[in-house]
Amino acid sequence: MRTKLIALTAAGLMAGAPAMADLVVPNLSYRTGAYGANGTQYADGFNDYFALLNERDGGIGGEIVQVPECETAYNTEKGIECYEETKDTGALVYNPLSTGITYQLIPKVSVDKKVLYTPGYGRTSAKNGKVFEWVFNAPANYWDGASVAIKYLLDENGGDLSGKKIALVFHNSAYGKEPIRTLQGLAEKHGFELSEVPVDAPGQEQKSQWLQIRRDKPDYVIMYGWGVMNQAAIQEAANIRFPMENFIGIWWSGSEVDVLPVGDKANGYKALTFNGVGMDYPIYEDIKTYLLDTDKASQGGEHVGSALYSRGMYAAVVISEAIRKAQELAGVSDISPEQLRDGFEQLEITPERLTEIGLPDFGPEIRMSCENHGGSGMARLQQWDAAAKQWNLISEFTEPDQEILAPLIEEDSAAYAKESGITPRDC
Amino acid sequence: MTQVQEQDGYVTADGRQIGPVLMDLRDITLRFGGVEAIKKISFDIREGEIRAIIGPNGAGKSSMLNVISGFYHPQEGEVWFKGYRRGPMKPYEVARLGVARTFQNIALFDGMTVLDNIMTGRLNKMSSGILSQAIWWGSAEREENHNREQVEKIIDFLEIQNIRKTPVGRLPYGLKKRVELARALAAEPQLLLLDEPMAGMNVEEKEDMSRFILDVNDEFGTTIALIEHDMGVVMDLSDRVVVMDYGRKIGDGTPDEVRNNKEVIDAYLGVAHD
Amino acid sequence: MDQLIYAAEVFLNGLMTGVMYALVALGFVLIFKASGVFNYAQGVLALFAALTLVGIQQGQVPFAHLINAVLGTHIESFGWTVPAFLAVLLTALVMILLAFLIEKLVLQHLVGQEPIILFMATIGLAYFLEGLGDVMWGADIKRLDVGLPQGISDSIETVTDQWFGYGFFIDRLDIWATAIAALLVAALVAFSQFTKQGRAMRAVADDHQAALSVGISLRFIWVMVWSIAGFVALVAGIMWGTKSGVQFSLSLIALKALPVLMLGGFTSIPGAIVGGLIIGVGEKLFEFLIGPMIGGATENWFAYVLALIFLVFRPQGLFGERIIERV
Amino acid sequence: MLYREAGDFKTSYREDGQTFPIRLDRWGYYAILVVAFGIIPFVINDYWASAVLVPFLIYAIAALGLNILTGYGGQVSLGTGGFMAVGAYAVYKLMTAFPDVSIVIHILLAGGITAFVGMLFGLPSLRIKGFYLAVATLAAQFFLVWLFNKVPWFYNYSASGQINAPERTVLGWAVTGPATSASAKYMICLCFAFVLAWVARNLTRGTLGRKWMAIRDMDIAAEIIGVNPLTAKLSAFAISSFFVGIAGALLFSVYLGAAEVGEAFGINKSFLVLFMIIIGGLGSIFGSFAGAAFMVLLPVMLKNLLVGTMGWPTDLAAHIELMIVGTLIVFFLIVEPHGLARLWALTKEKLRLWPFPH
Repeated sequence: MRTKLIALTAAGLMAGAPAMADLVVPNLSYRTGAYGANGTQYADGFNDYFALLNERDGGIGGEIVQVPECETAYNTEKGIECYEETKDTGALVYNPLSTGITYQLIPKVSVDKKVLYTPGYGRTSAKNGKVFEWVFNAPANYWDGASVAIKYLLDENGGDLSGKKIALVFHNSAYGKEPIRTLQGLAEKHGFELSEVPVDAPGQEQKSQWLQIRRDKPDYVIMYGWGVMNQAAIQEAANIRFPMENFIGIWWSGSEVDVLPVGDKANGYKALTFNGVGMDYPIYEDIKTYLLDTDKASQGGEHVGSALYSRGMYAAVVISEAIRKAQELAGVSDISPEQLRDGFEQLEITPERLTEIGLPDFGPEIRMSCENHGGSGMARLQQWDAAAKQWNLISEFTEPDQEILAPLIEEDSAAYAKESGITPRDC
Repeated sequence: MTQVQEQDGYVTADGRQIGPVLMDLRDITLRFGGVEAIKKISFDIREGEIRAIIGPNGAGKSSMLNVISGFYHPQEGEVWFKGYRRGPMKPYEVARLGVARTFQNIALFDGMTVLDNIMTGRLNKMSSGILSQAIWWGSAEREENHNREQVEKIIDFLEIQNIRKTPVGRLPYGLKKRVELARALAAEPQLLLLDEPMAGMNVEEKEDMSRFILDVNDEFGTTIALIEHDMGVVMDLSDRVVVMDYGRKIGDGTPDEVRNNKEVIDAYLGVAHD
Repeated sequence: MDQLIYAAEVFLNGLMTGVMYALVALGFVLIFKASGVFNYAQGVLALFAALTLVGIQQGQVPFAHLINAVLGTHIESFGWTVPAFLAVLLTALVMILLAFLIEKLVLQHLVGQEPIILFMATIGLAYFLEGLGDVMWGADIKRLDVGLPQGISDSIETVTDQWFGYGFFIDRLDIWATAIAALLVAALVAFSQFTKQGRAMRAVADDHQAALSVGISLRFIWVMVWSIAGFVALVAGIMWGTKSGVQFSLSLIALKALPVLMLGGFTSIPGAIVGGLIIGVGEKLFEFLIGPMIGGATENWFAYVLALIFLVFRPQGLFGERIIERV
Repeated sequence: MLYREAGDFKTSYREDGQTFPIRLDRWGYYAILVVAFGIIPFVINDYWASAVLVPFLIYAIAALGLNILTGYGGQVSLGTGGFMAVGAYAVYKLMTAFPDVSIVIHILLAGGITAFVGMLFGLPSLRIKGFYLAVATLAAQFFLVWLFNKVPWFYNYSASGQINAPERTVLGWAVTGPATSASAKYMICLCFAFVLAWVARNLTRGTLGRKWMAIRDMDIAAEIIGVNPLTAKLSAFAISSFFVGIAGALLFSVYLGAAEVGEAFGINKSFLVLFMIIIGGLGSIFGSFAGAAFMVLLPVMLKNLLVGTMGWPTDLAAHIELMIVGTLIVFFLIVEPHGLARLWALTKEKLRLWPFPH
């Protein structure tokens, strides 16, 4: 009797979410665990933009967008559970904000026919749409970031980096190791000397690494970090008086939570970004009217305008634009994942369109195609103003060095195609 | 002490034939740091006899037993077993030569049932490999059942049938002592070492235990060396007695001889606490 | 020659890092010594203490998120800030309350259980506290500032520069941490030597049964020890929180303390200190000398391997007595 | 009086030694097997496979392995995650190096390789005991993770260090790779779990199991009655690691499909499996399954309850979930420190007497 009761209760508890009729864009977020502080802000931005579309415009093309949220805690197994839980509810596209989960999902989405959109993270070579039919990573990827950072340094040094020393401080994981090959290629091309400084997760103790940097005196430090590693690194850099303006983080090392714990000494720290930051965009008037004032903002709207909030919102913008494109192409408003993929492949986001949305100059121009799933790869730099506690954009969108990147992407995607038995399609 | 080389034996008062020397300890000295627990002690144990080691607390009796079972390695002296000199062996190697023992503070495996505990006594009789054990059907199961039969004989012998499947941790003290004896017997040892087999028992339990010890000696022909405080029991049970005090041997002989030994009376019986 | 000077710098910094490890290990030792509990929750205690400290300091409303979610309100903060010193005191009170609750709700019901069961219970406690900390104070990364200085010490840099032609880097926070740790240990020793409660604590550590029989209340001792461990966790939380912000990862510093415990022994306070120093210096020097040859990032495992090798040759640990096995 | 053993007589030692001496238990066991092999494969969907059953079975294998070492052998290990990584990387290297050989053989070989590595890291157990050993096994955990992250040969020099499981089939059914059906995933894990549970049962009821338990309960006495501690401890490490390695291989190849060592096989995994065996019951085959079920199911159920049914914000739900899991762990330990297996046994004992308690 008791076991039966338990079994019944269990059955009730185990039931997945019911199928939904609207456009479903699950938000595989993480608000707990080691990276929860970062994940929270991103998820809020992602939720809020769709909420705004629903409140203001009645959804996209008349269809309400459902954003069921599922907590992954940055854990690959929970990520899979979330994916399986939501995939039969009519989900169109996934954005898990985790390179690890992305790697799990890449093979799955090609079978389940779901779109995987991984802006600025995930598998870099997914840019090659011939091999990765269902994965998109516009506007920029890890390798683009490395290249743009070097380009910026080239500009600062009058186009010549020869003889300079650049140290790469990286999260000793799949994610952190991504830029190494790119930077090695660029080092060869531009004649700078690259040193690699790994930091094991979680990375709250980095004394050895920064003592080494202090001894070696590199001219610049580039960082690929996430979570507590960012704060610890910026703190240690400040401790050894490394000039902050020569310290550049990837976009995942460039949010408020990374610099705020360090206080004033973080002033001048730079980070890449592919989206705008701050509240100086017309869209925030709408967000205030429709979400903040009516108490509909995700988690009370605590993080509106932050770097990661903006990035989450930007991901939502790109997805919603792809949905619009797909609706336009298919002629129906209730699109399928296949149609969304076509929408992504023909997606164009022009500066004019961004202005229309209320986000002028918020992101680079995106033009995707069947073979190019990664857009232009353009990114820009932002700098931290500790007194005003805000990021300021300090450069224009810059193109990465495709001469170095294109062969690397070709090579890596070919390796994946061979390993997984995929025949690259014709485009 | 040269008679240890003799291959003959003797006949006990109750008419049992005692065989040649089974274990011979020669000039054993054992130290812990600076403390000498055993000082140049020699004695022998003959096949089929019941040999007792007595002495006041701290005399070094348990240490002596630990030397015999290979748990302590004496710094000086020689241990001869079955006519061969024993090198510095590990305790489990000594066990394989046919030495089994019980412990002063019961050392049963509390997490296992009585049956399993006794079965551990037969570990050295079982030889099936990991693979055949993993598959179980066939040789491993046959071996298990064969050994189970042997163990059941011991269980019958010691009259503990009804607690077979009981976890040892739940048993009362007296039964635990009996199970420990069963485990030692399961190994079919040539030499059985009993460390205070009757400590803490009441009179009936002591009588039972004495009966079992005599029966073991009688039925299986097992040589027994035991430590015991209860002088009455020792004198009744044993054929020959070694008396120790402060790590030295102060007496060796039949119970009667020992009883009349002046040094023993002074050192031990004079301060008897039982 | 340069290598030697660098190595000296690494050595000094290793010592300082070792102090930080020892601070965490100290909490483990206190609890293990007095109650035989291997307290897995020690790291989470440090996180919880730091979260509470920041929360009190900034006048956060506890459980604001929960209240807002349930009642639909918008409370965030009381709108005041509490001076650092007072906040530390209040946090210490919270830790004492927590110790009381832990004893009352968990330990009391597990008296006499096997060590692994008690260990497991502290894991449950760790889960609970991690969730509670987040629900109470929010999961954001918070800045902890109680006025401790941070950054390179100029005087040491200047002096060493004059001596060796290379200015050493010593973090001022580390110097403070060392001083505070020394003070803490001195206070602990004084407490256990010169107060009645301290003597009772040592008696319990020596022999539970005997202590009970002379009329020492085990429950009181446990509450006291957990309170002290909570306070040590608070100090560790302040140090580590100042270093890299208060956030979930703070609880992972417990992993850095475990090799220290292996080396120094679970029951020895001097062991925790010396073990911490050895581990700190060992892992930093290894990373400096050998790390570059094998790709770096060795610190996570090297501390454990060092402790492991040490234990294989000396199973009783640094300050343990030689083990004589008996049957 | 539905559940009873009266009248259930045994006439041979063979019968007495069987796994389920009570008839009703035996029937229950067969019923579970029929459902597991005969019904579930036909009704399972992706969600149930990926969120519940496949992880449950894989963790049950890992828990069986750790239970052999910790529950039977008495050696506490926190290196499970590292040993699972050995299994995962071994199967990955084998799969990619010998694509024509059956995956089943690869998985078994991966187990064998892990057994060897486990034995190597088990050597210190001869000198170090208790919690010291537990902490020492963390050295294995951290070192192995570092090694697989650092040496590119292990991940076939891929750019990011991730490993991906290519498609492999068993009897024509894909069991790894993206095209694997839910029932194929479930079935291969079930087969491994079933066979390994049976092997674990056989090993623990025979000579080897008694040696392990003897060492666990009193190592000195065990040595004196003739157990060689070296072979007993090392065999426990080897066989435990064999199980754990297979679990790691399955976790990577069948369940995750792609893995990165630091994340998939980190220290959390070691703790998770340890929780499972303590919650389930040390030294119990059933306990390994019960503990795995508890730790896999509870979070999923709580999440579905709090987020799905009650509509709480996900972060609040996740935090409360942590608190509930923590509370339940403490609660269970207070109610029954010897785990779910003991709780189950006690329930049965009560049932046996029901409705006459005396």
